[in-house]
Amino acid sequence: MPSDVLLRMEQISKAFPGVQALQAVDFELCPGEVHALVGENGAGKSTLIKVLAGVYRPDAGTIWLRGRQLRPRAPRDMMDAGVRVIYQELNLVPGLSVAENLFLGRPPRRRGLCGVVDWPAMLRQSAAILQQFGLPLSPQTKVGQLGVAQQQIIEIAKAVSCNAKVVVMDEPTAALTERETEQLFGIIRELQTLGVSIIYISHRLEEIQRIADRVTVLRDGRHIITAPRRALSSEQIIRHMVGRSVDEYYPKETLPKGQTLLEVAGLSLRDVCHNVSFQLASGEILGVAGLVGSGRTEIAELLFGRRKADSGTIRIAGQPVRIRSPRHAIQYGLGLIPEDRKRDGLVLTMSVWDNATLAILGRHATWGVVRRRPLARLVRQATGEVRLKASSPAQQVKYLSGGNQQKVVLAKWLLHDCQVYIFDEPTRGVDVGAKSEIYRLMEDLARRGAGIIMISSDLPEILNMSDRVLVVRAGQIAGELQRSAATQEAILQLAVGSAGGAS
Amino acid sequence: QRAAQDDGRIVIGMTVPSLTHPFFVHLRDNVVDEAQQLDVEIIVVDAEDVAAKQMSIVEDFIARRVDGVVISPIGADALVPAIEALNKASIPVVTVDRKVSGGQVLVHVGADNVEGGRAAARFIVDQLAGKGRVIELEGTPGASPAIDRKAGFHAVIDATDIEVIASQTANFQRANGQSVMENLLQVHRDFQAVYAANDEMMLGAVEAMEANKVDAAQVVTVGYDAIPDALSYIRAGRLDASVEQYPGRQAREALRMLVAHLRTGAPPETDEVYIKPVVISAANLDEAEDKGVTRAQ
Amino acid sequence: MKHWIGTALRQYGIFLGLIGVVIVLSACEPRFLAVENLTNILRQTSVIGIMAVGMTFVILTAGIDLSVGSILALTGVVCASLEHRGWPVVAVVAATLALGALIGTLNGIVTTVGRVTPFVVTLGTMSIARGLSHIYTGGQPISRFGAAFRYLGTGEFLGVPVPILIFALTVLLAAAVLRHTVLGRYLYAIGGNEEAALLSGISVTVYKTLAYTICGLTAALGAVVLTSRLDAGESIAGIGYELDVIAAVVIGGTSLLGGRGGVWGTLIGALLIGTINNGMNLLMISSYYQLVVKGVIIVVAVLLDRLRGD
Amino acid sequence: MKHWIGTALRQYGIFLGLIGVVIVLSACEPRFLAVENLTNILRQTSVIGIMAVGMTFVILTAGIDLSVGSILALTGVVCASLEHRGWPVVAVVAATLALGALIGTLNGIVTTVGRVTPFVVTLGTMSIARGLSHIYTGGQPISRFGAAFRYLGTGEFLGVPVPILIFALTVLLAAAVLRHTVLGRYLYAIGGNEEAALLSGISVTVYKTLAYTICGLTAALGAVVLTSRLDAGESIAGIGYELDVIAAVVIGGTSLLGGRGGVWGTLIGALLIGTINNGMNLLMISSYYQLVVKGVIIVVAVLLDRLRGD
Ligand SMILES: Nc1ncnc2c1ncn2[C@@H]1O[C@H](COP(=O)(O)OP(=O)(O)OP(=O)(O)O)[C@@H](O)[C@H]1O
Ligand SMILES: Nc1ncnc2c1ncn2[C@@H]1O[C@H](COP(=O)(O)OP(=O)(O)OP(=O)(O)O)[C@@H](O)[C@H]1O
Ligand SMILES: [Mg+2]
Ligand SMILES: [Mg+2]
Repeated sequence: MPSDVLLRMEQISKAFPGVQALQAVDFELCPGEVHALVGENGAGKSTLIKVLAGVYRPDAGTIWLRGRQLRPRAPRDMMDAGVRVIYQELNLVPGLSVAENLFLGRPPRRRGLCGVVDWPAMLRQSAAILQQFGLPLSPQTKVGQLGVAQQQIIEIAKAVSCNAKVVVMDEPTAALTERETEQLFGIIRELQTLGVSIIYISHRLEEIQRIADRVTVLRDGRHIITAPRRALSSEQIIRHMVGRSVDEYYPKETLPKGQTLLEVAGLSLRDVCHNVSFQLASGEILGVAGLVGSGRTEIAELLFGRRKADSGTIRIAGQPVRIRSPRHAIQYGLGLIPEDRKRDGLVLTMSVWDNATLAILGRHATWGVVRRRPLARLVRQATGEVRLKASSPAQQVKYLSGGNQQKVVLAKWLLHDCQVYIFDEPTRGVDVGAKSEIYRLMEDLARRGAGIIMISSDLPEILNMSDRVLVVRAGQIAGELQRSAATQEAILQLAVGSAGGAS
Repeated sequence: QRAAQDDGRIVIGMTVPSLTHPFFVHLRDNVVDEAQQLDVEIIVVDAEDVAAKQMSIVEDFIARRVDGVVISPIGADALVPAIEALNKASIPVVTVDRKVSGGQVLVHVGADNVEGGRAAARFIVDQLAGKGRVIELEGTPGASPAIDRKAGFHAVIDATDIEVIASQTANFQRANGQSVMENLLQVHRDFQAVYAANDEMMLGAVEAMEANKVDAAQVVTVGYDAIPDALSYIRAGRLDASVEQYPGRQAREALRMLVAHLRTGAPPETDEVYIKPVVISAANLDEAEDKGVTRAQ
Repeated sequence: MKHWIGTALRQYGIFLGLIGVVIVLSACEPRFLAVENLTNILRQTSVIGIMAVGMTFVILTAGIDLSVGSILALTGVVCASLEHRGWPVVAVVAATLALGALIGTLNGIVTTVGRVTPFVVTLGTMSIARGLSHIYTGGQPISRFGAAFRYLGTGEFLGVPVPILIFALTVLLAAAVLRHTVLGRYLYAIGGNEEAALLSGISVTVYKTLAYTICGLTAALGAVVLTSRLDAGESIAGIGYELDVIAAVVIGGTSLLGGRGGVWGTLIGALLIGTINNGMNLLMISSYYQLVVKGVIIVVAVLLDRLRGD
Repeated sequence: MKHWIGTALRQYGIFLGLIGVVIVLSACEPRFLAVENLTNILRQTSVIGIMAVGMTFVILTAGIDLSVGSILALTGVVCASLEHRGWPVVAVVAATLALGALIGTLNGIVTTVGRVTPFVVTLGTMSIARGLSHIYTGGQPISRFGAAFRYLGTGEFLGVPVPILIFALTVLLAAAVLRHTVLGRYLYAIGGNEEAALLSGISVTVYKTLAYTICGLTAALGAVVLTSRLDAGESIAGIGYELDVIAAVVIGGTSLLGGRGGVWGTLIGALLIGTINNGMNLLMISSYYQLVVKGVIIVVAVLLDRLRGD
């Protein structure tokens, strides 16, 4: 173990009403090190870094940076000390431009005129940063118009572009595809050479294997082990995380194809997608792959009536339909698990129970009065199936860990008996144990005769779970691959458009 | 000669403090009726109890080039600039009910709120033979009629053996009059008179007393403004008296003098017409202006 | 049930604040705690309280309704004139409530379908409804009603004044609706995250509109009680009530940003305001100082509530 | 610069609504478009407009300030009495502005540090400041000022009335602050996503408080102009202004939920209200109908704005 420690957190404890999120956790970070922090959903990872960032004040424990004890009272204090955090939940201001978000809290100022923003400099520097991160955006774009992945990249750029000593990344890749992930790793390596230390949280263990120097595992708010990455295999890490071994990652079996549930032909919307056509059969899982910003989410939103297409037809069970609103879509048996849980999926101020039942309340009511008892049983079942970790169904969703919030969104739609499920990044931020559980649930749905459209940026997930893969590029279907033909290379080629694929 | 301008019809602008007080509603109704008889056009604009708004209204009148202005100013001081602006535009102005403390006014027709307060107090002193306990309901804090009526009332009552046991505001509103009285009744049962700075509050207070089994016949009750509702309470024996300031007569008189001036160009004989406030009780009910009749459509 | 109310009170309301005010007042003035006085406070609070219940629905959706005072006036004068025409009390009340609900619905439709911010829509309605009630009455009150109608504002049922009963029923019904019906849950969802509600298939337009309907309805119910209680329907009734009503809701812990709060808090908020007004009368604080004292108490009561936790 | 203002106007304001109202009015009444009348409207709008500029800062942070009317009264009477004591005009103005800023800062501190919702805090201040101004003056206006002081409300500079000039400068300065300074940008960030602003190291407490400081400051500036214009400082000045001021901001397109809008919209909102009031007086619409017409115009003007896009 290196002797020169940059950051040391000692015996950190933090309790929230009803949960001991952290219990006497020790953590340390050396200069230039990538230190991975892993654990199940709700293990306390985000809480630990929020303590470090000065968002939460710990109940007990001390933080030392370069041998000096710190008592951060606000995020500003730790920023001044050189610690930058990319939080798990996106923290951008939707109404402001990309440039302003990149420089949020530290805009360049006019020399001599303190307090006056230097707009030209800000736009110039932003353009440079965007270029460096390969984002083809104008710095003046409003962040609210961007997809989750692009927002995530902006979050990363925001934290990385300001000469921090320590960068904390809480699941930075959950919404990213291979290409952006590679880019991020490149940046991490660059930072390392500059002596910047990185705390890296992820549920994708292959990433940990690739970039981490050391790994710390948390379970139920306790420190389990810290070891050099080479000393731990993925299986060992999982065992430390869950306390048992997790079997059968991808339970995919090929089911006989049923009748066609959904037929989309020539769907177009100006600047968003062109001539999108595909079919979905009962019992089928249709993977949708593509680069960030390729328009996959927009296609889902068109199907679900959140946006209106300029042209094109949608048939459900052979009947042409016009979907005018999400409500309408739901009546036709569609369900959408949106990619941005905080913006589109959850009512943060409401309880787990309320969120999970939101889409089916109407069906479980007599004269408008909710029949609680049968619903309660359903909720218990669904939250059990996704392995939700919450103190009670009455707990406010706001206080759940990121992965558990995702599970609530999943539970909501599992409760709703749909013909067609559109999953947009279903396992974003979900831990390995629960992931395989979710795959099993998708299998079950397919077996029951539902059709599933699974939009995902996680290639292994696409490869292992799909019967067929659609690859989207710049709002068009770049190609369709059968399960047997779907390989990482084939998908990537179609996605970036370097070689002509099947179409 | 002014009237000869444009289409030849005389146009009068009038602004009153607030058409949410029945007093001014009555005043408005009368002035509208009188304008019809005089064959002049009139617009009455509510200043919503805001001096600045009243000033803006006057400025709009000037921009509209009305021939004359009737104003019942919200504040004696704050409307002086408005009067001065009218003077500058050579538009004759008369004041009704309340005065201004500067500028050139053609004539003031009014009754004195301080004097009205005194009259109410004298009525109580008479009825109680100079001894007893009285509850006072005040108007909206800071409003000039609230201050004047209170001042007049206390000027008389404080010189006697009558004790004002409670003075609370009910904001000139009936619902407030009712709840404030209900509250006061929780701690005060021994009182012989109630004075309210307007009828709205008084009627609310009467409702409160009746609901709380206070024998209204044993209590001298005096309101202010003599609105029709109050007169009917007096007729029914549920209210003893109310101070009448003859807003209808004031307004008609003011308008007549203004129009006469506009038609003849001659200045009025006097620059102040003073109408004495009268306490209306069951004994002199017919001295009240019959306020139901002239209601405008 | 009892436990549930208790929890709700503690959760939303500025319960401590109210308790604090009550303690101080009863120390200063022993008669404050007399049953008649407490009844008094409840009776006086009933009109604002009933209206605040409806306002809670609107504010929960992150909306606002400035027109309640004017709706009270318009429905009040219509109510009074219907009574004068000799309609049976039930019909008078039904027609009044229907009118209130109608105006509320219009507010809701312009807000949702016309996508105009509710502040502006209801500001417009506030002005229009006030103008209409003045025009309808010519500015003169309509007064003197029959005993049957007056029972609603002044009568007693099993020893409890009828306005208090109506207020209590409104609160209980609203609490049940908010907690146990689809409508209630949807309103919280819409206020908490309208986008998520929409994507869950909730017809945001319909349910938001319903919130304004309910708010108009309770304003009309307040009008019935007030008109009967005062024995007069006036076009000047309810001026400035919007602020009192919204204050009751917000002091009671319902967030103007929507999604959080409830009707129990509103009950406490309304009672707090009523208690302060009553207490200052009992203590005979003079009118200028009343304003200062009232302001200080409101802020301190809410600050006191902060001590409680978080 | 010119282009930029134009864009801003079209973006935020209900520009079309204002244009529509102006066209209708000038068709009905030729005198409406006379220079004196337009000057008139601007002059009348200046006090509410100046206050609305400060309110824009607060509403951008998703806050609200109900106390502006009372701050106007309190600072107005203090201003008047300082003038009477013979202080030089500059000192009178400086002291008045400082008092307004102080009260605003107190609002801000209780809101941010005390974590009490701004609606309640400023409701309290509204009552307290009103009471204090009554107590300070005993309810009597303080009037008759020297020529130097009266210049601020009634004078002209290069042919432009001074209140209009002050209003214009306030708008320009505020627009520059909101767009070009750290303060302005942080306020948008806080209103758009307070959590994100906090996590980005912005001192939310300080900047939010500053918004209230500015709002108090502009209320005091409004008081200076009003007091000078009316030649009197009154403790009842500005009653009900909070609604007019907030209405100007919201009609101008600034969202009560924070983060969106700006001071150009507020300018148009204030002008729209001023124009409607003026127009109805010119057209000799009688008082009760004015209320109806005003309400209809406000809603229609904002609806008209919807036609424009989205
Ligand atoms: N503000 C809060 N209030 C109450 N409980 C909280 C709060 N924040 C977190 N918790 C709880 O603390 C525990 C740890 O949460 P944390 O967010 O640290 O988990 P995590 O390891 O980051 O999980 P994930 O992988 O899902 O992001 C969870 O049980 C969570 O519900
Ligand atoms: N409201 C909008 N206005 C303008 N452009 C938009 C808007 N929403 C999305 N876009 C653009 O549409 C494209 C596709 O968006 P998006 O990033 O959501 O696609 P995606 O394939 O789902 O990718 P991911 O989900 O990985 O981000 C992007 O270029 C994005 O900038
Ligand atoms: Mg986490
Ligand atoms: Mg997407």
